[in-house]
Amino acid sequence: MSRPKDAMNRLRDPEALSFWQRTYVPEILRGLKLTAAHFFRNLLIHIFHLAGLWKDRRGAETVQYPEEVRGYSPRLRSLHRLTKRDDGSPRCVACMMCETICPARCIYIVATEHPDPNIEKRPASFDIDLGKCVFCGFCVEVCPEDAIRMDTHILNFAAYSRQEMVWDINRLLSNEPQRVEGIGEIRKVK
Amino acid sequence: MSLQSFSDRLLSEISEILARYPQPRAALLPILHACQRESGYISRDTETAVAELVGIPAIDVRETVSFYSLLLDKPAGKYHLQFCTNLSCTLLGAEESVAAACRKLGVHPGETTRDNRFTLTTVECLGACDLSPSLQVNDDYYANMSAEKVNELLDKLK
Amino acid sequence: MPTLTIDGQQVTVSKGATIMQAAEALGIYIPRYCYHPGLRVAGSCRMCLVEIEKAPKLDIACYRQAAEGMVVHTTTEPVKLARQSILEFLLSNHPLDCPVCDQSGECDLQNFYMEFGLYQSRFLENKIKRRKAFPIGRHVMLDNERCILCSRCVRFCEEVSRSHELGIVNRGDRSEIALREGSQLDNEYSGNVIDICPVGALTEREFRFQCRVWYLNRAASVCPGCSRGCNIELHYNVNRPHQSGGKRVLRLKPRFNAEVNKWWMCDEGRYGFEFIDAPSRLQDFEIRTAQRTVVASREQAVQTLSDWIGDSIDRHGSQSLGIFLSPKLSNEDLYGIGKFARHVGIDCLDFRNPSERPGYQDDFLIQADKNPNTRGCLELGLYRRSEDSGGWMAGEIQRGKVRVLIVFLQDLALAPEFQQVLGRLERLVFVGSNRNGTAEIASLVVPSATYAEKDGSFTNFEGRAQRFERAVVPLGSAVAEADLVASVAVSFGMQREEFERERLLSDLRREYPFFDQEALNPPELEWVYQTPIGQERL
Amino acid sequence: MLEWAVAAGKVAFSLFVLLNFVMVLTWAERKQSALMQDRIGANRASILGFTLLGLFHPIADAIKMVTKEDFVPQGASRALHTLAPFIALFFALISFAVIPLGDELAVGGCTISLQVIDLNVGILYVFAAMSLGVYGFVLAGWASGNNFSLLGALRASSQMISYEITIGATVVGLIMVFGTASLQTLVRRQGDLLLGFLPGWGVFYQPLGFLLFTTAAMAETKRAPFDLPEGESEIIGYFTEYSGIKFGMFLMTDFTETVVMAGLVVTLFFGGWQFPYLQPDGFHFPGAAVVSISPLAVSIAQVMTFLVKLAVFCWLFLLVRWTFPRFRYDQLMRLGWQMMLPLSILNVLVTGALLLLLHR
Repeated sequence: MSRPKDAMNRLRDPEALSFWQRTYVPEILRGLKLTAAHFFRNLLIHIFHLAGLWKDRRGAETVQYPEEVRGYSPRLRSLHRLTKRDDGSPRCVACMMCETICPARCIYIVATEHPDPNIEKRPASFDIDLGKCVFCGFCVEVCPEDAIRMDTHILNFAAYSRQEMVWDINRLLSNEPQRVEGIGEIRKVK
Repeated sequence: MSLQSFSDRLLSEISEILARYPQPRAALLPILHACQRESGYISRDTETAVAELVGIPAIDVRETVSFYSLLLDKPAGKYHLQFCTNLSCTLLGAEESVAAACRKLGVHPGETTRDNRFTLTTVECLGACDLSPSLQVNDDYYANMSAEKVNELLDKLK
Repeated sequence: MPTLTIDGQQVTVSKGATIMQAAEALGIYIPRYCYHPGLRVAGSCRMCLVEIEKAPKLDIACYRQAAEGMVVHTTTEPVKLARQSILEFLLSNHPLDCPVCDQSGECDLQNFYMEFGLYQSRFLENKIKRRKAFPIGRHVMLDNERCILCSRCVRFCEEVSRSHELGIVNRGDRSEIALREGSQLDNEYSGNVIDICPVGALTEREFRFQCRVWYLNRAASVCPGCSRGCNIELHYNVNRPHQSGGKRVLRLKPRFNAEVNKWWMCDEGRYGFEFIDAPSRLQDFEIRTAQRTVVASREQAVQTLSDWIGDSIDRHGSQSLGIFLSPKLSNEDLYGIGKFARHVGIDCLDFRNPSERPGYQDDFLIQADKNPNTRGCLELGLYRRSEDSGGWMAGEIQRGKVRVLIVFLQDLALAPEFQQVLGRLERLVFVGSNRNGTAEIASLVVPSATYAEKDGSFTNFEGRAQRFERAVVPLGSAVAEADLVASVAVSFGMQREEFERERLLSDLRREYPFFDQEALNPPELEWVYQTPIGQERL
Repeated sequence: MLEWAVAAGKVAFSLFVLLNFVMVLTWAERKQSALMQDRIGANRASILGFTLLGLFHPIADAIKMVTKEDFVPQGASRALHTLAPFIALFFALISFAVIPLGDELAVGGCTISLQVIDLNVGILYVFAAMSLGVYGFVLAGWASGNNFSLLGALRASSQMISYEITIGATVVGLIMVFGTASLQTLVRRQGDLLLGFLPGWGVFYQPLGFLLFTTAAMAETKRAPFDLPEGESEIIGYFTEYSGIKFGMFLMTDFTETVVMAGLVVTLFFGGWQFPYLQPDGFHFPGAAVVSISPLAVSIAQVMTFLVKLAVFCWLFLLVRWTFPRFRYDQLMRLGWQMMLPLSILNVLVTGALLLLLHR
């Protein structure tokens, strides 16, 4: 507990710096030593990798997306999907809760009559403009019917036009949930 | 049974009843009883005709008829079994008696047997909690009903 | 005149007043379902139970009369517990389909439950299923599962519309709202049962799924459907246009006015707003020649109109101009037009369309005169007193005296007198909100704003001037009539300021006593049926 | 005629070396920073599926920059806005002309100096070119029509002028030691041994001068930790309003200056093309061991030596750039004026005193 406090005091009080620290030179050399050590270590590992050796040591900590992906957490908020009833129709009853809560105003629902008076209401159209979505997940939390979820783990839905970024009800219904396995594990993708 | 088809006897009885009350509306229940005595139940047409005679909206007569279980809005069999399913009776097992009667007669509550002998209904309180579980068959009360007693009773009535 | 204390505040009320009325006088709101100030007291919902000192148990505020020295508490623990229990009871068979219910957002069951409810439900039994969502009339949809049997609608049909369509049949938990045998709820005032229904049992067929109520904005207005001038609220949706297919004004609700319409309005007026967003709305200035029709800018159109008026005055004098007004115009518009007419010397003015026939009327609200401002036109004197109807102007055109005619809103092409002679005019100018036969043949068409798109006032048949406020912006290039006249009048040496709203109002007040200050105070919105909905914050 | 051809060849060779260094440096910067930060770095650009460790990225960058929109902001001076990057890049490029890549090369009876031009005031030429380069940056900031860019340009000019003084003062000590301002002569004189075994490189005569010069040289290149003039996203620099290839030219200027500065450090303090103990006729190790080598091989070895030294210093500059955070402006000025300038003057005085003592 005491060390960070000392460090803070040293930073605040220039008197606490020693002469060599004040010249900066040894400190600069120490900094260079640290980065240079990383440089040479990683260089060496990469060279070994090229030769097919030391494959279990990583020369770079970064995940090489999209060749490598990490197992996503179940809490991850990814592309939306609309859940279905047993007969395949959307569970959504067009109550507009998600549209109301949405801080980005990216959900557009038009309601219409459902033939079954016990369901009564269904969405005639349900559009999410992913170009506006901020992935806050409020729509999922607010849904009284569990009709919308963000568990597809689909993250690459970029498109070449704004219109293509708008996902309509059919596209949203066609999304499937992703099984969660190996959270944080790095996997090679073929 | 519309107004035209009311018998003269019924009409005269109705006018007699109407004369008894300063407020015509007050005559509604006696008149409905008279109509039910005449034909065994009160049809929708009768309701409309009575409303006309008493001078009140037809929906008021409908409300009245549907409210009282003593007033029937469709024909009943020879024996009208009315099981009380209100609190005291249910606590003492009225539901088993109803189930037994349904099994024996092969009907659901609210239905009439095919031979038109029995009509089975469940009703709210019969005002006979001291006799619960209670059963009313036409104008007679039967006390402390159980599945066996219902079976016995039904055998007797057959 | 008993004096009583409610929640520590003293109030004196007239004899016979109930605790509910006394509390309302103090601004204390007591929750209620069956009580409605416009209907007989039923006392059936028990929601308004209050604690009265020295009384053995809680009593209902809507029925218990105020007495001298009474001490009433509306927020004590027993009262809260009672409300909680009543709500629990009412919800025992109420379906939790708020997500699909059109009432949610303005539902008293929701609102009071949020305030007083028992949040941990103890109800384990199966709810009773009933018939859901079926039409019981031209405008009304019934959902028996949602009904809490407050009987407001039944009493409305008994006491206000006196049509007796509705009743409560059966007993106990089997009770439900039913229609009279072989009838439909289709009286002239059926829409009011939707307003007074505290829950979502009675909903509007026209409004069904058009928009969630929390997206609606409200504006105080006056119904233009007849000369009664019922006070109304315009409910419009501009925040989520996609939900209602681009329609902006979605429903009208009556606004309480003790002297005009109380809490009610007729169906004819309630559903008479379609023209505001109808496809027939005029949105562009059009200049039509024999060959073709061109869309013009506002400046071009105003210039053209000014040129035509100036030209006609130069060549034939101001007698060659005629103006056919409409009793659907507001007082301010009429006055502005009149001011301009006086300035340039036009006296060929009238507003009485000879083809118009009196419509249906009854002894409650509906008036035979289907124009909101006939009385205003009369008071302002914008007609020829020596004639019985506006038909005289056809004669003037026939004789070649009137060469340029400016028609506001009216469809003169429907009147046989005019049909023959409109072709003789040099110029026919039509100013109106919706396309009609006259607009089809006019050489200049000016789109004008409807009552929902401008501020103004109508004078009802009793001579009561009532103000309405703007809800939405004019569609397309539409302009208020007074603005149009102001733009034209500038070319004739008048000041634009003379047509500004405040100036028109003060002039009207000075010149016409009927236009009194009191009635024209800014109208206030008051939610008389339900507890107030949250204002749109999004 | 032949002279002209030789001169053109020398210019071409020199530019070839310089520009290739610049290009590879853009790649090296990414790869080196990646390795230092446990990343992989540029590795996407591919030709026919070959990525070649990301070596195609400079080409991809060039294509991208050339094809991007060349935007001139409203209110900017269009002509000067276009001229500025050319001035900056031009002066950065020409300062390389006096840096010797090797000693003389004798081919077919003809002696060719492996240097574009051997000026007897070579070092001053470099300073002159660099000082003129400042105009490019100031013009860029001013012509952008953006006040923030102008402020960036002012920061750039004051920083560069401040540190040029240190550079100049440091080099004075070196000139005193070697007695020449010609860079080729300077390098030749560094071929003498010090104390009989140590290569006579400037760094051994002027260790403090080396430290000061390197630091100031880094400041001259305007790269981290001295990148205050640029700092595009945070403090807004002089080329904020530039895009496309004109922006690319400023980047190139930076890298060119890095190479030039690295070349200067090598030339002044690390013996330039001198390989330890390598004389024009072969190796002369201490203790009189001699290994003869053909003159052509010696020339090639000299050029390679210079290039390797140059690469090492470029690497060092990148290492520094990716290790230290940026100075605050007051720190920068204090460092320049209150620490480095006095130290460099002290260096001159001490050098002068020592020389006086030794020569007496």
